[in-house]
Order: sequence, then structure tokens, then C-alpha cells
Amino acid sequence: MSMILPVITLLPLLGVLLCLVVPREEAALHRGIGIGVTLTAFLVSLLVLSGFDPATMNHVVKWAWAPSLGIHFHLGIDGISLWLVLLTTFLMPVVLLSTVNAITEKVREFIIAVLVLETGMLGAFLALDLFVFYVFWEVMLIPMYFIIGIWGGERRLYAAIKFVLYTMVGSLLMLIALLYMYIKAHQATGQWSFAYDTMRNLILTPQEQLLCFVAFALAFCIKVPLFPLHTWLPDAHVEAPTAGSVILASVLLKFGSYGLLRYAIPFFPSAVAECAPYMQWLAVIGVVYGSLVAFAQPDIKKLIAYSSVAHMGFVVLGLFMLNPRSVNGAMYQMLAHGISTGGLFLSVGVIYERRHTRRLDEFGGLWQRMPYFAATLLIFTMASVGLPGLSGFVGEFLVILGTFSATRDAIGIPAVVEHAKLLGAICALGVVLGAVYMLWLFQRAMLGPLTNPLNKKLPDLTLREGLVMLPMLLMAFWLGIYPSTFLSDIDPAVVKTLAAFKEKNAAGPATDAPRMLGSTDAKPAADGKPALPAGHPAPTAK
Amino acid sequence: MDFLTALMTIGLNHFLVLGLVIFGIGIMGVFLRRNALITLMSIELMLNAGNLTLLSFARAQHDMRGQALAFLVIAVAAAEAAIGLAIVVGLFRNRKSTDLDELNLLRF
Amino acid sequence: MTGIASLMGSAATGLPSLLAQVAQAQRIPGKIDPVPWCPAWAFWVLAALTVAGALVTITRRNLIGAVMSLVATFFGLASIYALLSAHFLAAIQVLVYAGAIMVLFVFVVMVLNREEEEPWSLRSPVLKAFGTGAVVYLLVRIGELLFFARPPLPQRAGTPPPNFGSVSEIAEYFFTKFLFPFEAVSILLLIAVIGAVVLTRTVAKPTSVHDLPLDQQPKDPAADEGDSGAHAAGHGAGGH
Amino acid sequence: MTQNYPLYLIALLPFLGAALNLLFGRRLGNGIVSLIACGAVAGAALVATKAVWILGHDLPTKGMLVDQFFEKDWITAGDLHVAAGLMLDRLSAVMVLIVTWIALLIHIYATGYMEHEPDYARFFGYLNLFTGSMLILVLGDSLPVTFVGWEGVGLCSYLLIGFWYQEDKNATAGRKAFIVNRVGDFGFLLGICLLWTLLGTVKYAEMGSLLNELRRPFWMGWPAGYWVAVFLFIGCMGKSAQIPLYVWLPDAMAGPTPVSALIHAATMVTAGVYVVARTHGIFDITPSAAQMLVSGIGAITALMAATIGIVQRDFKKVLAYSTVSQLGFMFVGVGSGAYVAGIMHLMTHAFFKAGLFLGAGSVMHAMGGEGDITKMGGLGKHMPITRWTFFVYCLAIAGIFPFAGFFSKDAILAGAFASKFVMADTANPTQQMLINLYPKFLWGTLTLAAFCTAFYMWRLYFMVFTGTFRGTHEQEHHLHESPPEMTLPLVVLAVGAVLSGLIGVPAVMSHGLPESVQHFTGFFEHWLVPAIVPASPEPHGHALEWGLMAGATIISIAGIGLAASLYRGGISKAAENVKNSLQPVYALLWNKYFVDELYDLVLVRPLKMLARVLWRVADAVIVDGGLTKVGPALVGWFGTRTRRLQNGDVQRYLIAVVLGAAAVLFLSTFWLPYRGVQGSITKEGRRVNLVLGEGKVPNNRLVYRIDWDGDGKFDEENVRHAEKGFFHDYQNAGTFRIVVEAHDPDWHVGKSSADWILGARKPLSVTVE
Repeated sequence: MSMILPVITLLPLLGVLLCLVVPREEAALHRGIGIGVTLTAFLVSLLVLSGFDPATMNHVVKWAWAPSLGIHFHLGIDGISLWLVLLTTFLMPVVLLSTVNAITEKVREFIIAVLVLETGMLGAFLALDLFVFYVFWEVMLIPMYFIIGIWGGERRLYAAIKFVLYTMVGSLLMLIALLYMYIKAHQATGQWSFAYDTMRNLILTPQEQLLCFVAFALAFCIKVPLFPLHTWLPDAHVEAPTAGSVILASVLLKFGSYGLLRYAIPFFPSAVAECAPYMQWLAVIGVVYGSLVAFAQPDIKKLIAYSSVAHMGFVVLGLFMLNPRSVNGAMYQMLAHGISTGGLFLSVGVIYERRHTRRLDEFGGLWQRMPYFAATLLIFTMASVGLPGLSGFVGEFLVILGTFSATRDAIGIPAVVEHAKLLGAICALGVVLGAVYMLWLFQRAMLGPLTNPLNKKLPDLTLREGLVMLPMLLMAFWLGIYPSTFLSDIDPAVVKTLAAFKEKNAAGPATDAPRMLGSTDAKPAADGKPALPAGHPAPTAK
Repeated sequence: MDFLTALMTIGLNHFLVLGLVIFGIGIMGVFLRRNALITLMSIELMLNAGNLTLLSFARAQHDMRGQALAFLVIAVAAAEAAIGLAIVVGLFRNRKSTDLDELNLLRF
Repeated sequence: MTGIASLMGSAATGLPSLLAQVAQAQRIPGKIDPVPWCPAWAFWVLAALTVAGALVTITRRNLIGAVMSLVATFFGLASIYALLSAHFLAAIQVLVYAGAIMVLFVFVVMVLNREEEEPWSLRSPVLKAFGTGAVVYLLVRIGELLFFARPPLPQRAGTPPPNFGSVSEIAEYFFTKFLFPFEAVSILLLIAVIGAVVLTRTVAKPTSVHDLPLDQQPKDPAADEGDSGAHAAGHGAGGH
Repeated sequence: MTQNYPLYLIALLPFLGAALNLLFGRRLGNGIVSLIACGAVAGAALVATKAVWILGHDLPTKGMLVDQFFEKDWITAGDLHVAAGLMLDRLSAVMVLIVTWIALLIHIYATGYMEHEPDYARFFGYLNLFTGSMLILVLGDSLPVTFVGWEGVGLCSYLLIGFWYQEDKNATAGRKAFIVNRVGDFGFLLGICLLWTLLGTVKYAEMGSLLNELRRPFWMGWPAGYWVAVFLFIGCMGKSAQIPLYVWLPDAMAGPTPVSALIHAATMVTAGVYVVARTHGIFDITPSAAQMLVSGIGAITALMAATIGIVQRDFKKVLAYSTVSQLGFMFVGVGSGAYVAGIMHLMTHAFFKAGLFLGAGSVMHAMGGEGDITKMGGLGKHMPITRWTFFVYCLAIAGIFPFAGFFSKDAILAGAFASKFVMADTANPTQQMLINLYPKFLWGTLTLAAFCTAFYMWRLYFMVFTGTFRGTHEQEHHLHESPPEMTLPLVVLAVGAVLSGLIGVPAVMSHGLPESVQHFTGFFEHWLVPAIVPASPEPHGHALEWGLMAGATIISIAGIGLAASLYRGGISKAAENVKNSLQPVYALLWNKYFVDELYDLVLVRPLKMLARVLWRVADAVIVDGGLTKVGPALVGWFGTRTRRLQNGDVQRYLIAVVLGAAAVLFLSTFWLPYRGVQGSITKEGRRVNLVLGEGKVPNNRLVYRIDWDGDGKFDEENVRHAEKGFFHDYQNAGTFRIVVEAHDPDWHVGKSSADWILGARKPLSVTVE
């Protein structure tokens, strides 16, 4: 049994212990521990790639946790989670390195918070047991609350509480749905289990599916965030310290879309069939709306936050178009957004450390003083705009193409592809608007005359900042130039997930009692006798 | 056996009802009187009513555990009285009153 | 819903009639233990004493009078405990309750030395009237159930063994099965002692300038030099 | 017939040059920077030439060189496979040669022109980046790969227009270019998506055999191919500055002049024409609505831009509008099926328009950056090489025999005149007549535009190079011929502007010449037709063809003559008089038909307003307010009302406990008999069954008294509920009221169904026959 997954998940906790035994005053040592541990976790996580089979779960561990309740510490990694996990482990050392000047108060606590956060994020990406997933999901929440609430800006408490309340509302509903499914799975199988496979094979009645889907989707859509649920994001981003914003944008938001693809969509096909059009429309509204609102922002971080709303709109649209191209695109967009928006926030952090303001009208003409920084920001801007050759393009292209061409795939749900062309067209409009606000940002900050006297002495990127930016830039190029590295792992997993979805959808919803996929097949068995016990209502197969 | 006979043949029911009555009087003492000391005394009354019930059932079951429990209750009651009186004294020192109606600092 | 509404309506209007209905009950209690636990007169006299004492306790304007009648109640209860073969507890009741605790009450009453102008709590009288009614209702209905319990409450036949309620019997429990609660109670008592001390101590004489209100603390830290030893030692403990 | 060839080198060399110059250029000297930049492009040009040589020499007409530069597909997602492939066929060969060689010339020119620029390395880095992207664009073997280059050149255009970013004006112009191009890309992207949706491939080589798929009706009565063409053409409108997306190009003149020459005249802006020719199979599909759209837009753009060009005073603005106009010509060419003519005009235009811009750069170099032609005049004697090369370019663009512009423009005019458009519904005579007139309309518009072209180009020439100098003394003192690295490209391009037309001489002119000469004069057509693009439509009859040529030439000469009469020797009185007498028209043209203002009013301002409203109202008030104000307000409202219950009064808490206990007792004991007197009645003849309690009352808990006939006397007393309830056999028919009394013996609570307080939900009664 490969131990990689528990090791990378729990390694940060080891770092926490180390931090606890080091005296509080040794800030540099704490930073060293933080960076060292996260870097080690990153290197260890690269081992996952050897002999990786994207279509199945790799490096699975399953330890009994509370076996009488059917809870196992069950981790595994497949093509859907692979790159998100690597993105997480990759970002953490970068983020910690970026905070050397920004976080000078309560360094130990900060490092501990980030390390606990990393454990939470990795655990949630890797969990194959819904209880474990929920535990890690909530574990993420607390350190992030502290990161925003302690090291944040002026209105940090408001933002932190808003963040927690929004997330909690969704996740508690999800918990209820989870427990409901747990009970229903027991009814269907006679065994108590939170296992992912059990839940995925559990078929509920349409009403149950709808309610559970709404609960799950609400939790995930708040995290994404989908259009009307997004207002926590600008506040959280603006108030969070740079590191918090980067983690929030690059990884935490991905949990929403990851959860949708991993849990909400495969679990409830009939509800997806019913809700997908609404989700699609909310997503494209989010794309256009986020772009337009971003255009009006005077605050750089807020602008980028709204751009996240738009970009994540692409992701949700891609997921709910339910064809391999769009879902691949959504997955890719998640990675690309992680890199480009993370990079943008890191860049904002650089000038915020120098000027302690994020208002666009305070800047202008910085290129003259900071050419390397300007180039960095330009590359992230272009990656965010979706320029081919940089990270943003492939995802957006695949989502738009997948949306537009959704009619080619018979997923078995006509409603999903009803407005495919229109959705694709509006979504493509979002690409235009993306250029409008991002270039506006770049021009206001970097181009034009250098008028503000406060900006006349700004130093360019330091070596440390360059070291922070360099891996992000390389990733932005890599994602744009050679997407096969990533898509060759994502694609088989996505295709398999969609095939499983199709199979479950074709099996139809349960009529009255919950049942397991494949367990009660309406077709007669090989000996000619019906597989169902007499009097049992046959499932309405389509 | 008529009602009167039942009334005069003393058994478990009688003791339980007696305990109930004392308990009720205790409750009314707590919420009808405004003096904190009386309230404390009423609480002692209620505890004793509980003790009486415990002992009655112990007698009915021939089980010493009820008595042991009652003993513990007495100890708790003693502790409660000590603390309660200390609080009353402290209150009086600060507010020059033991009037529950006037102790409204934390009240909405 | 209409059912609930009408129930509510009747609860308001029909409560007296209900009580009257209960009072009219002509019911036979369940099977009664043929061997009475004690002479009827003993019970009734003691019960009357106890109830009367309790009633006086909560109605007296004079606190000393209330405390004294409570002592009487406790004596009555001690006697009833004795009727219930709990001789040791009867003794404890007299010693601890009627003795120690009530002395404490008397002390406090004396210390405070305060007459009440108006003994009854007059806030929200309507609610209190309802509360009293509810208590009476509960007493009557639960008493009815207890007294006329059918089937009769479970009990073992015959008189308890002779050593029932003796010191050795109780000690047997406390040093074997009930050892843990026994120790726990002892710790509870210790805490109560400390708590009582802490609660009643006077903070009139602060041992450190930091115990003073902020505006009274000396401005110049040098002025505090002479008290620095007490400062270091007494900061946490505080008391006398 | 395909052959592998490392085509990636062609694009990679400029990219490497760009990377070196952008990363390390600030540390290298200007000499090394220009060496890297020019060397990279020269290398690319040589490799490209070698590749084209192989293509023309070793491979058949339809052959192509291919190169898959990644081992795996570039993008793989489900059934979508986009290979990272390059291909060189005869069409891209033309483009590759134009791009690499003209880029090389302009790089060389720029080493002189940008000599004193502090950001020298950055400039050449961008320029190399552009060249590489442009080569990806023309070499891409599928629409997505082309799109990569397409966007890449857009980025470089943005960067180079805003090269002098210290001025907000330049940065804004760059942003405008990028955003307008993005609007076009929106269409291009949708075109790619639609094409893939319909065909399942976006590779040029695989498209041809599937085109029949595109003939199916798709939307609004038009075939699918029409919509693909429209979407792709929206992209081309953006990139090639056609109505309505041309507005960025005149502003793009804010960039350095070599950039204008390379990007905004010779190469990038012609990408749209290239794409239309590249995907001609889609545009050719009948009914020819797509072709009519392309050629119509092209014709109107050509005329409109030409008329604006007449009155402009800024040297580069005139050339910019001229570029827009000439691009319109090209689109008419490719839109009316005369692909050869369109591509050839693309080539000849690349020579003379790049030359014109470089000449303008030379002039402005001498004038110290001054671009207003009313402040120039008589420069010819100071800078003879610039003057005479400019003279050649002007002849070429005006279309005077035997300069390059003559052949290409004439081919377009002839193609437009002779083109045939087919519509589905030909039964409608009016429509048919309009369709038949359409080629004539195109031809007429273009001829008018050609006249304007000749006029404004020669106006420019005369105002700049003849007459007397109108600028300041300081400027006059400073006037000088440009250094050789700038004049050399001018001369080379001038040679190209003279000679490049000779490989595309119309058959009617070369008729009767020796075979070898004919082979040369028809080279361009033979190179492309028929394997790559279909043959151009030709006018019937030699006379007509000669006539068209003569007409065009006369028109051009008329334009030159008019310009000469008005501007030779400076701005004449007559020119002023004409301007004054046509003041409204002049104002309209001077303000470019107010299109920028219109866009500002209709698009930009509403969008900004919408953004603000969405942010301030929709987001802050409705969405955020809705979630963060209403929810807490509800909680707060509830809290302020219920906190009175938690008021800290312990006595009240105790009363609440007692009341609660009493209520629970009361309700629970009362509820049971209440339920117990409700029942359902079923009849079997005269036997009536009564089920009480409806399953909510435990059996044997209650005792009942039942009055079956409602006479006030209980017929049954002290009965308990059995499994099947009660029954009663009525003796005679009638309606009977049934009264039930339920009694709970434990709690001593009774209830009657006749009770006026807590009566049964419906009175129990039964009717028996």
C-alpha cells in the first residue's frame, strides 16, 4: 500500500507540531519550517505521478476510523484530483515565500494556520469517504477564517465572518443531505457506509435527488462562487492578506467546482437533468456580470475578485454542459485560474507591500520604475484574458467549444443541450469583456505617465519576489503551451466520470425505495428468472 | 377497601405524594418570594422532597442505593447552600439588598 | 390545527371545570400493600407538620421565623426518614440540615439583618398567578396519578431487613460501589468551601496597584517601587 | 502528398530571438540586439524559402509540407483532438515569404529608425515575437493553431501600439486595438466552435471532404456553412479592419512607424484575407450569401475609408485609411471568388504599403516626428531616395501600368465585375435583378474608391514632396536623407512594387507572348489555381476586359490629375475653395463619419454605465444586500422579539418550566380522549362499523360509552376498542346521531363527541336504509 497520500496530507500537521516546539520569537525559523515542510510535501506529491493511471484511484489507503459507523480514512487520487492536489502542494511554498515581508506579526500562528489549511485542502481533494471529505472541508474553513480575520485589512472581521457564514450555510445543508444519503444507503445495502463508491451507486427517487442535489450544489456553488452567491468573495479577497487571497482564489474556490464534479453531478443524475439549465444560465450570467462589475471596480483586488466570479462561471458552465470537452475545459480552467489569478494576487501583493494601497487611481506608469514587475503582471493579465500560449486559453476554448458543440453528445438529457449555442455565444462574449477589464487594469496601473510622486521611488521586484513569481510564470506558460501534460491525465478521468454519470442516468431514478446501481436490474438474469423479487416494482428504465 | 382505608393504610403512595407536595411548595417559594434567602430555602425544600422520594423508593425496593444517593444529595445540598449564601452575602455587600426584583443588571 | 386551537381555548375557559372534575373523582387506588409501612397517625402528624412548616417558610415576612419553621420542617422530614427505615439519614438530616445548614442561614440572616417591606415578588403578577395555577394543577394531577396508581407502583413485599438503613450498610456502598461519587462529592465540597471563601472575601484593600481601578492607579511607575514584592507575589492570589 | 519538414524552425527562430531580447536585451548592446533580432528573422526567412523551394520543386501542386511539433496532440478532450501541427502549402507559402522577407526588411529599417530609442531591446523583442506569431498564424494546419497566432499577433499589436506607454494616448490606442480585435475574435472563436460541431474537425486538410455537411440548413433559413463563414468573417473584420470593426487601425498609428509598416499594413491586417482564402470552401458554398457579405463589406469599406483618406492631414492617418481601403479591395477579391486576385493584391499591397509607411517613417524621421502634411512640402529635394521610392509606391497604389498595383487591382475589379452570385430563391425577379446587379455595384464602388485612392495618395505625394516647405526653420534646417539601413529597404520594396505585379499579368495581356514568358507572367495563378483556390471569374470577351482595364487606368489618371491640379506646388486656392464650398461634406469626412463618436455613445458609455449600475445597484444593493441584509434582518427581527423570553429573570424561567410541564401534561392527557372520539364509519347494509381514534390511540387505553341512536342514553358502557372497532346493527332505517364518550381511566379525563368545546371534527352520524 502506497503511503504517499496520507504522508502528504499529514505532513503539514507534522510541521505544525514542529512550529509548536519552536519558541514564538523565532520568526525566521518558523518561516523556514513552513517553507521546508510545504516544499517537502510538494516533492513527495510529485511521486504520485509515477505509474499514474488517471482513470482509476491510485495510491488508495483505507484505514478504519470509526468502522461501526462505516467511516474509513479512505484516500485516493485520480485524474480529476491529481492536478488540483499538485496545484495545492505547488502553491503552498510559493505562498509562504511571498509572505516574508507581508506577515511580520504572529508569524508562528500564521504558519500554523497555513499548514493546517494545507492539510484540510489536500484531505478534501483526496477523500474517498464522504465523512472524511466533510471533516477536511470544515478543517479548511477555520484557518482561512483566522488568516482573513487576523492578518487581513481594515474590515477583516466583517469579511471573515461573512466568509464563514456563507460557507457554513452551504456546508451544513450538505451535511444534512450527506446524512440523508447515509441513511438511504443503509436502507439499500443494509450496511452503514460513507464510502464514495457506495454513495455514487446509490439511486434515490427524483424528489430526494432534487433536494439532496440542491443541498450539495448550494454548498459547492457558494464556494465556487456562482452568480448570486458570490458577494462574500470580493470582501474576503479584498480584506485577506496576499497569501490568503492567493490560496482562496487558487485552491479554495476550486473546491466548489471539484465538489460539483466529484459529488453533486455523479450522485444525482435526475436532479442534474432538471437543474442543469438553471446552473448553466447562472454560470453565464456570472461570466457576463462578473466581467461587467469588475470593469467598474476602483480597487485592484476587488477587480480581480470579480474576475474570479467570471472565470469560475466558465468552470460551472463547463461542468453542467456534461460533455467531455466542456468538462475537460472546466477542469483545465480551474488549474489555469489557479495559476493566473494566484499570480495576479501575488502581483498585487508586491505593489501593496510597497504602497499600502490597492486603489487603481493611486498608480499609473509603474512600468517605468518596475519593468520586470510590469512584465510579470502583463503575463498574468494575458493569462487571465485567455491569450493562447498562456494558461487561460485552453480552458476557455474548451468550455466554449464544449458548450457550443454540446449537441454532438447524447448524454441522454435533452434539456442540457437545449440552449447550447446561445450559452456558448454569451460565454464567448465573456472573453471579450475579460479583455476589457483586465487591460483597463493593466493600463491604469502600469501604463501612462508616472504622475503620482509616491510611485517615483518604487523598487522593482526583489530576488525573493522574483523567486515567488518565477514558478508561477513558468506554470502559466506550461499550461498554455503544452496542455497535454495535464489533459492526458484529466481527460480519461473525465470521460470515465461522464460515462458513469450516463450509466446511472440511464438506469433511471428510484421509484419509491432507494436502490443501488446495478443491484436491481430489470433485465432477466441468465437463467431467465427475473432478478427482482416478486411484487417489487420494476425500475422505470429509459 | 374504601377510600378512607386506602388513605389510612400508609404505603409508598403516601410518601410520594408528600414529597410531591413539598416540592410544589418549594417551587412556589422560588418564584413567589422576592427575598433571595427565601428562594434558597425553597430550593432546600425541593431537594428534600427529592430525598424523600429517593428514600421512599429505597424502602419500597429494599435497596440501599437510594439511601446512598440521598446521602450524596445532602452533601450537594450543603455545598449549594454554602455557595448560595456566599453569593447572597456578596450581593448584599454590593447592592445593599437581597431583593431579587432589584437584581436586574443582566436583565433585558 | 383547529383541534389545537380549540384545545387552547378550552384550556383557558375550562381549567376550573377540569379541576372540579378531578375533585369529584371517586376512585379506588390500586392494590395496596396489606402491611402498612407505619402507623397512620405517625405519618399524618409528621406530614402535617412538614407541609405546614414548608408553607410557613415560604409565607413568613420575618426571615427568622421562616428559617425556624424550615428547621421544624426538616425535623419533621428527619422523622419521616426514620419511618422509612433510613435511620442514619434521619440523623444526618438533623445534623447537617437542621443543624449546620440552618445555622448558616440564621447567621446570614443575622448578618444581613434586614426586614422586608413587601415579601411577595410583584413583578409580572399575571404570569405568577398562572404559574401558581400550573403548580396546583400539576400537584393535583400527578398526585392523583401517584396515589391512585394503576397498576400499583412496583415494590417488594414485606418489611426490609433489620440492618436496612444502618451506617454499616451505607458505608458498604460508599467504600465499594459508590467510591467514585463519594470522592467526587468530597471534592465538590472542597470546591464549595473555596468558592464560598472567594465569593465572600472583601477586596477593600488591594494588594497591588493593578487591583485598583484604572483611574486610581499611580501614573508614575517609580512610585510603585515599594510595593513591587507584594505585586509579584499577590497578583494571582489576591485574597487576604 | 505530404512531406515532413521542420517547419517549426520558421516560427521558433523569431520566438527565440524575442525571448533573448526581452529577457537579456537590456544588458546587451544595441548592436547585439539588432543582430539577434535580424538574424532570427533572416534565419526564418531562409528556412522558409528553402521550404517553399522544396514545396514548389519536389511536390505536386496539391502537396504540402507538414510538421507536428509536439509528439502528443496539443489539446485532447474527449473526442476533440487538436494537433499542434504546422503545414506549408502553396497558399501559406505565399504568406510565409511575404511575412519573413518583409519582416526582415522592416527589421533592418527599424535598426536605423529606432536608433535613439532607450527601450531598443524591448522593441525588437516585440517585433520578433510578432513575426513568430504571424508565422504560426499562416503556418497553422488547423483553425485553433491559426487562432493561436491570430491572438499572438493581436497581443504584439497591442504591445507595439502602446510601445511608448508613457503617453496615455498610445496605451489607450493599444487597448482599443486589442479590444476591437477581441470582438472579432469572439466571432472567430464561435466560427471554430460551430465548424467543429458540424464537422468534427478543424483541420484545413480534413475539411475539404466534409464540406457537404455545411450545406444543410441550420438557422434562420441559411445553411450551416453560411453561419460558419459569417462567424469567421467577424474575426476577419476585426483583424483586417473592415466595417464595422475598422476603428482601431487609424488609432494604431500611435505605434512606431516600422510597426505600422509591418503589422498594420503588410502582414497582420491581411490575416483576415488569408483566412478567408484558406477556408474558401466554406465561403464558396451556395447560396453565396457569405460571399456577398464579404465582398459587400469590403467594397463599402474600401470606398468609405478612401473618402476619409481624402481629407486627413496626418501622414500616417492617410496611409492607415488607405490600408483599410485596400483591405476592402482584397475582401472584394476573395469575396467575389477572385481569390488569386485578392491574394495577389495582398502581396503587392504588402510591398507598396510597407514602402509607403517606411517612406512616411523616413519623412517623419527627417521632420523630427512631425506628421502633419500641411507643415511639410518640398521635401523631395532634401531626400531624393525617399521621394522617388515614394513616387513609385504612389504609382503602384494608384494602379498605373506596369506597376504592381495595376495588375492586382485590375484583377480584383475584373473579378468583381464578372462574379456570379447564386441565391436559393431565384424565382423572385426583383431579388434576381438585384443579385445580377451586385457585381456591377461592387465594381462601381471599387472604381470610385480607386479614384479616391489615386487622388489622396497623390495629394499626399504633392503636399509632402513638392512645393515649398511650410514647417518651421528649425525643422527645415534639420531635413536630411535617412541613413542607408532605412533607405535600403525602401529601394528593395520599390523594386518589389514595380516588379511583383509581373508574375500575375492577366492572360489577355500576355496573350501571344512566348511560352516561357507566359509561364512567368502567369506564375502566380498557376501557383495557386486550381489546387489551392478555385479559378477567378473572368469577364466574357477580351474587349470587355481591355475596356475595364482602360477604364480603371483612366480613372486613376484622372485622380492623379485632380490631385496634381489642386496640390502640385502646395495647397492651391482651388483646393481651399473646394473645401469651403463643401464644408458639411468636409466636416463629415474630417470627423471620419463620426463613427468613433457613435461607438462611444452607443457602446462604450452604456457599457460603462451598465457596469457602474451593476456594481452599485445590482451587486451592492440587490445581491449583496439581499443576502447579507435581509437574512440578518430576519434573524434580528426574530431575536428582538424572542429575547424578551430570555430576559434573565430566573423566577420567570421557573414559571415557564412549570407552565410548560403543565401544558405538556394537559395536552398529552387531553389529546388522547380527544382523538378517541373521532372516528370513521363504514356501512355493511344495516350494520355500521365505527373505528375510533384512527390508529392514533393505543388499543385498550381508553374506555368508551357509545350512544348509537343519539337518544341520550348510552347503549354500550365501559367498552374497550378492539382491533376492528365497534359495530351496531340498526333495526330500522333512518339517520342516527352517534355520541361517543372516551374516558382515560389513568388520567381521569373524558371526552364526548357531543362536547361543544372540543367536538369531533365532524359530527358522527349515519344514515341507513
